[in-house]
Amino acid sequence: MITYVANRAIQFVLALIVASVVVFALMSLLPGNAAQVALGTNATPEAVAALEAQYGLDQPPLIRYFNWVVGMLTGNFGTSYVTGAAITPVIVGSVQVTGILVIAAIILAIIIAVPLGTFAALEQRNWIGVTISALSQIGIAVPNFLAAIILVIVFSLTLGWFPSQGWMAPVEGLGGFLSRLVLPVVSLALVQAAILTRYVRSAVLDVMREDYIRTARAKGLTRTKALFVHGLRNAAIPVITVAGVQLATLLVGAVIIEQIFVIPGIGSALVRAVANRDLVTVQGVVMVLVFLVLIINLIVDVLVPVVDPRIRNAS
Amino acid sequence: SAGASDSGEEAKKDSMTIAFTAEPVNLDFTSTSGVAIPEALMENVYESLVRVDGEGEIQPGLAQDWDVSKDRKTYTFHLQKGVKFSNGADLTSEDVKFSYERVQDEWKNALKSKMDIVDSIETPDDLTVEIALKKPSNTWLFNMTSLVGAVFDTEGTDDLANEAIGTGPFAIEKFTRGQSIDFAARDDYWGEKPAVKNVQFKYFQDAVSASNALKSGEIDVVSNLQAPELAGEFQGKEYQIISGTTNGEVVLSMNNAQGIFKDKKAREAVMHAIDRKAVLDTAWAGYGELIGSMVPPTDPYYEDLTGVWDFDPQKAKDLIRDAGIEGETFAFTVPNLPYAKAISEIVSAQLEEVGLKADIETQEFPAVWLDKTFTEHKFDMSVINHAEPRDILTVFSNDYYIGYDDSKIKKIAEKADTGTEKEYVSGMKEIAKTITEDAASDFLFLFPNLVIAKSDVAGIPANRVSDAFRIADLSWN
Amino acid sequence: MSGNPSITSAGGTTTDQRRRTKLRLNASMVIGAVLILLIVALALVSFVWTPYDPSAVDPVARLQSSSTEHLLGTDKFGRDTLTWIMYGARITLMVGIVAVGIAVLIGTPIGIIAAVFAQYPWGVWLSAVIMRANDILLAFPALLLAIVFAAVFSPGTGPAMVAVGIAAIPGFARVARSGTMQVLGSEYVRAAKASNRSAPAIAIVHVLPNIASMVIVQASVAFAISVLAEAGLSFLGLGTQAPVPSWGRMLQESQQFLSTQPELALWPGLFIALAVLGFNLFGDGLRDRFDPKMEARGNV
Amino acid sequence: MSENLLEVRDLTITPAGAEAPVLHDVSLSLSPGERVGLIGESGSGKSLTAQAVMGLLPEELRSDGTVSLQGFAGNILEAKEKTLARMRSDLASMVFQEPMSALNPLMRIGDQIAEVLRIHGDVARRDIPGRVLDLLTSVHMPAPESARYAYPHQMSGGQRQRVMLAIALANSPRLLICDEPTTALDVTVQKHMLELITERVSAVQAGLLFITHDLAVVAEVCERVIVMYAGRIVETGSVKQIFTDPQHEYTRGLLASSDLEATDAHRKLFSLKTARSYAGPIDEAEPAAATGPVVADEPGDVRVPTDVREPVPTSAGEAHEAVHSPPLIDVSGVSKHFRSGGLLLRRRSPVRALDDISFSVASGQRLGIVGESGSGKSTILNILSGLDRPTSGHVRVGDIRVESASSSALRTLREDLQIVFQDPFASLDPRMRVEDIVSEPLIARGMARDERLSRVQEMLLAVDLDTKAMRRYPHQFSGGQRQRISIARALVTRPQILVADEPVSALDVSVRAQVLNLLTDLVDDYALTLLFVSHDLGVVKHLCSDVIVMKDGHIVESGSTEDIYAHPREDYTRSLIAATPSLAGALASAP
Ligand SMILES: Nc1ncnc2c1ncn2[C@@H]1O[C@H](COP(=O)(O)OP(=O)(O)OP(=O)(O)O)[C@@H](O)[C@H]1O
Ligand SMILES: Nc1ncnc2c1ncn2[C@@H]1O[C@H](COP(=O)(O)OP(=O)(O)OP(=O)(O)O)[C@@H](O)[C@H]1O
Ligand SMILES: [Mg+2]
Ligand SMILES: [Mg+2]
Repeated sequence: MITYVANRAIQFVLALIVASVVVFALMSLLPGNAAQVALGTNATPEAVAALEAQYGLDQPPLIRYFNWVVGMLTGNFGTSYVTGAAITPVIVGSVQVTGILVIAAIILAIIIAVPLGTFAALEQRNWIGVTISALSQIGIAVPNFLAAIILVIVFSLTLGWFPSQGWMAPVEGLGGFLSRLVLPVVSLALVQAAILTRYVRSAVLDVMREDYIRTARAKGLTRTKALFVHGLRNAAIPVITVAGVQLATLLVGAVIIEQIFVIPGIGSALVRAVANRDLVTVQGVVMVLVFLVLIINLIVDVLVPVVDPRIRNAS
Repeated sequence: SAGASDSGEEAKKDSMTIAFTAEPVNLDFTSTSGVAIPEALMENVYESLVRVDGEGEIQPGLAQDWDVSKDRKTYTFHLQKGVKFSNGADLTSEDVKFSYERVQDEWKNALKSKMDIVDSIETPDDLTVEIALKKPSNTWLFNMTSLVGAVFDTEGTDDLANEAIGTGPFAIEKFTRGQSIDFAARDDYWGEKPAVKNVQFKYFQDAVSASNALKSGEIDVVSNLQAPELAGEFQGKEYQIISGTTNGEVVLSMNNAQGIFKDKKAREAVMHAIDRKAVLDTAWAGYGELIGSMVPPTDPYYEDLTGVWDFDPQKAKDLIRDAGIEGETFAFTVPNLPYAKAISEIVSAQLEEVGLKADIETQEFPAVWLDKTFTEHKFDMSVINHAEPRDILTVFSNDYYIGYDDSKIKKIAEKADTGTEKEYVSGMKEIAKTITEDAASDFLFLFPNLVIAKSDVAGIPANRVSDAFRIADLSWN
Repeated sequence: MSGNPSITSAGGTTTDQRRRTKLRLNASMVIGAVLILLIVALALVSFVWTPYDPSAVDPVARLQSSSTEHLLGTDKFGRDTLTWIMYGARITLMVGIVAVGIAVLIGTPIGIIAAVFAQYPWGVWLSAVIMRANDILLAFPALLLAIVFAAVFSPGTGPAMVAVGIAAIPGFARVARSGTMQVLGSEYVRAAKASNRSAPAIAIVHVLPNIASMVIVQASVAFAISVLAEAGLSFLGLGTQAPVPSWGRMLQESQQFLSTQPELALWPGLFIALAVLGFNLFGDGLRDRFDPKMEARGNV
Repeated sequence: MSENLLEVRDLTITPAGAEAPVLHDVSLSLSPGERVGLIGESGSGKSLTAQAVMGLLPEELRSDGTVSLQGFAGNILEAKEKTLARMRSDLASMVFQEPMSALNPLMRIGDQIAEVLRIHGDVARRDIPGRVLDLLTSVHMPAPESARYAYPHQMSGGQRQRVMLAIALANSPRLLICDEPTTALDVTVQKHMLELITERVSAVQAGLLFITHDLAVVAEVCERVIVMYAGRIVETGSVKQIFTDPQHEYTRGLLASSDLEATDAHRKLFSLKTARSYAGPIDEAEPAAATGPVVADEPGDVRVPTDVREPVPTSAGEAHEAVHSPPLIDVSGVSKHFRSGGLLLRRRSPVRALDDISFSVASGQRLGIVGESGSGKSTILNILSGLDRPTSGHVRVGDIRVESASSSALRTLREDLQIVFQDPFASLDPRMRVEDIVSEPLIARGMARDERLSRVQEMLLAVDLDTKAMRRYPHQFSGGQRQRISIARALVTRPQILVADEPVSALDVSVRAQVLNLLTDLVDDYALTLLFVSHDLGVVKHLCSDVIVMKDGHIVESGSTEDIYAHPREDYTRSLIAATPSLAGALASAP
């Protein structure tokens, strides 16, 4: 188990290095540069060149890459071309925001999906199960920006329950934080919950056909109880894997929601930095995303053996 | 604060939240171009010697008054007394000299060229500044109302990107990048104290989000709504819809220097083919004004040139046949901005009617558009709102992306600038007319200043004639 | 039973029954197929006939509700919504097919190769490298890819669907890898090896058909996700551009009219939902048909 | 309610969507303390009957009829899950057919046993750990104290089966149902399990319903037998009556084909079709050992009325001649150690699957390999066919050094040597047509399509499969037919050597007879050299000229089949032979 984790950790570091090269290379593909954007329509070529020199854009790519990586290793993502400020606090701040948003969304999705999916599996032949399945299908088909806008119209504009946009850090006021969190989290979670419901349902259906459920019933548990005691943990294994991937996609999929709800998360930071060709910031943000997604994968890979003794012993 | 709607009536009286679209990436307009920074800072945090009012007239700013020498080359400004910077320093003529020389030496913003004409700056005493120009200029003083005229403290330019120290009625309390700027009124402001003490500029990428926030009462004003169709939802007692003018001419620019539109006939065909009224009605819900030239009505040399090119598809077809470009395809580069994309849809449809096919390429704005269209001139047609004040000569000069042959107007322009005010106005009128008649580009409409506000907000200027969004005049009824 | 039992046919009944169950189309597949056919029909008909010219603007007839002239109303340029829905079906199908095509054609071989390599001592690391690369790809925001592509090639349907397709690769690689591992561990692959089949032949003859059902299901889900992703990218201005009709773009542009002219959002929204639903249901049905375990299971 | 413990009336079971029921009007009864065997062809409905009694039928099956149990009010088929749950394990318990999957893989053994005690609440909470230990001890679990903390995957099949039994017996039910509890086990373990079941059942005075396809086992364990065929009960009676005087043709066929000592006019084992000419097991009174190669202490033997030849086919003699020529296969000093884990991982002590094995096989010889489960039988075959490499030692097949063979040499080897895998179900690609499966080895040789097809057709005919079968998929065949498909695949290249790994262990006796007959034919027709792995000694005895006995990766004993069966030298071999259930022996000791 320890060597397994160590092995994965080495791979993890290598992956990060590769990712940094890819990010850097990708960025050099982008047409336009920060100096040009900063100077806008009034720019003269000389002014652009001067600004490029100031940003260090005239240095050879290899040196820029090297400086950047060395900086990151010391926790310093560099200085933004555009703002002249250190990038690290910006990234830390926006990661926190998106982190809260995404984790809340995945938790909500799980809270919705696990009971619904289980119920849909248990009652698969009833109208209830069929209804849940149908609803989850429809849920998947709704683009999240549409869901967001509709939620705002209903719960903010019509009912006035929640603010229509904005963000407040929990330390500034818990009430304000929560009330602003609800709508974005719900609009993010709905689609995810719908997808997850289907996975849970199919995992539970698979598990219910397992012989050990029959054994449990032969022991004197009812079907439902057997499912809860023996089935859910087994069903959790495929669901954890899916949820891990979903978390990764959520992390980067939050950008639309952040835009609609004016949330200063990592998605909007990314979009803004790209628009300004603030490439150091883009690189930093993407590296943090890659880091997080790899971590999530790592956690999932480690979590599955924890749940499943068969894999634990095999590795 | 953001929670304006949360707090009670009393608190509301001295705070206000205003929605904007373009966010400042930093606070330093000396090195960063774009409208967002001056919009937030000019006249609120930084002030110039002079300012321009809603009718386009120049008014005193930090300069109480000024004298112009006989040869119209030397301006003597008398500064206001008792003006303090927000860092506590007093305003002296040295600051002015420092600031304006700095424009020439250190600014990165290309607008600094507006200061090129300045020959020397003298400070006979603490409250007097003498600025000598190399030659007389009608535009210089007006240019001073823009951001190049901003006066900085000699000690206050260390970290312009994050800290703005100016003489204006407000100081920046908090700048949350990408989100909001909180302004707090200064107690030690030299002029009239603003009615609203705390003002927040809040930045919305998405116009619908902004309008929703207004509906739910989280903000008080939406400045320059980027989705004009939404304005319709605010008809009624609770809100006011203000649609004034700006300096932004929405130009359907054509590449005069090369390609299909090098031929004047082709450009004329476009002028006849496009129903500007329909464009305005569909693309921008009818808000805005048809102008027919590169001059907004607030400029002294405005003239209604909407009649020069009438909508006449048949004539357009004939011209196209004459030019031998029937059925040809041209490159239409469109910045990914709401108005530009909307316009491109209807313009391409109208051009197709007369036998020209647009190959639309949407370009990321600013980065890609600046690179490909603006710098490399890889385009036949584009559409952009040229928002700077009095920019006709900049846009229609030889080396600008449109590639207009300015040989005809260059002399007139020179004479106009150095001549008397009257000569200036008539000269500029002639230039505007020449450009329009040359079909250099199609001036689709004047971009509106579409502001939606709660009905009890007062003091919102109808017209935006300068870079600044002046918040000192705002108040609650 | 009294007389002679018919000994030879003893085992036959069950297999026959199973075959009969197999042939029975299930409801989700039928509904899914009908929905997909509807979309395909819309797209095909749009090549020969639409009520109006899609680029025909009519400022007078802008923002109309459903009427006999315009069955689904008109947009802010006075263009016929039904025409746009029909044209949009093409883009939607194209986006789905191209994106899924990219993801399947790249992701599946990657996953298979990773699994095959993992069998050999020298390939374990190579396989780990492939899978970590895959993780990196998973970590790369589809959005970032879309932004970069849009910036390099100018935004449009093409870059958007390619970006979405690339972003979907990791999913397929994972599915293909785990499926391949299962197949490779199976006795029939050993049998194939004993029959002197080469590794590539085994991959094609045994692995591919046996992971096909998993890949098909994944593809149907990916189709749905791609269609939504394109709509989302359109929302951010990175998807299909003017003047090409696309449901995603229609939906994005309808936002401003959500309170005043909700039909503008309703129609593209409805059709996106129908397309996504169609492919999801169809995929579910396919899975049930491919998986003998599911045969007896209920539908939906 | 009658005095019967269990009463099943007119039980009919129909799968959803199917018109024909899979179980027709089954009626049976069991009195308290009675031990009843349920036998019958695979797929005849034995398990379904048992599940119906427990109220555990799969949902997609519709059931009619009544099932009543002493102490349970009402019809089990119609009872609610809640009431059934209370009945299960208290009144009736069941050991399921597949021990591998019947335990929750994520839960420790001890907890799974404790659960059944907790559910029924008869045992005080703090006494539960003690009871669990008692139960594990009572089923003779080795190291019961540490076994409670093991997960199912850490236990062997036999151990899991014991856990299942412990769970089933935990609450001393009135009725115990065992569904083929020993199919996966080798004979020594099987014997142990059977003893255990009998012992426990009589200890708690419970009724027993025992399902199996091994007639000898039934005869050993049960008092009464019920025979099922195609979803119906065709016959029922006391053990003696059924096995000595079967009435129904199917039962007769079953008996005939289970008898590996008897052959028909064509020197074939009896199958259902030829069962008519089977004279039945011989009279008890007749003395044993008359016909020779039978274990000495076996009290009964088979009379071979229609054939005067030895039961072991003629080629045995040829094999003895062949010994003098250089051996075709030579295995010397082969060891195989399995390392667990991946490349960078900590090594644990390796599994020594084979430890210094040497033997040789002459051309035309038929070598049987027997031994306990996990003794390395399959591993030898894998090494021989080049699918695995030995850790050390040399393997020569013909003139190819297998352990160091290049891939082209391996290709040559595989043209001469073909393998039938242990698991017939798993070794056929479920998504390939039979023609493609069988022609795979030919494709690898680059044979033209037409020629390939005719070869396949020919081969399928040889294994007695219809050519219509070519277009079908494996799942459309029965187990025996699948076995024949994989034999066809192995033989289609006309190899010199056939390596077959337990090709009949999963089959019920009638199918088993068919397959063994086929192999005998083919050995004769193609002059094959045969390596045959099995844990069924009877089968090996029937088919092979020589035998190797294995245990824990070692060869315990080897020699000619007759020799070893008649005079086992090693204890292990002796215990193996002794543990082999024999119908005749069981009948002899039956009341
Ligand atoms: N869930 C099910 N759905 C449909 N048919 C089924 C189902 N379960 C069993 N059957 C069929 O019912 C018949 C009887 O099955 P059962 O499991 O009782 O056989 P069995 O006598 O136990 O055979 P074996 O000796 O192979 O275990 C078989 O033909 C089988 O295919
Ligand atoms: N790939 C493997 N990794 C680790 N151990 C293995 C592997 N294959 C086999 N073994 C172990 O090697 C030993 C011999 O296995 P083998 O399959 O040869 O047994 P067998 O005699 O064929 O048994 P059975 O009768 O159950 O088929 C067993 O203890 C088994 O657990
Ligand atoms: Mg069974
Ligand atoms: Mg084996």
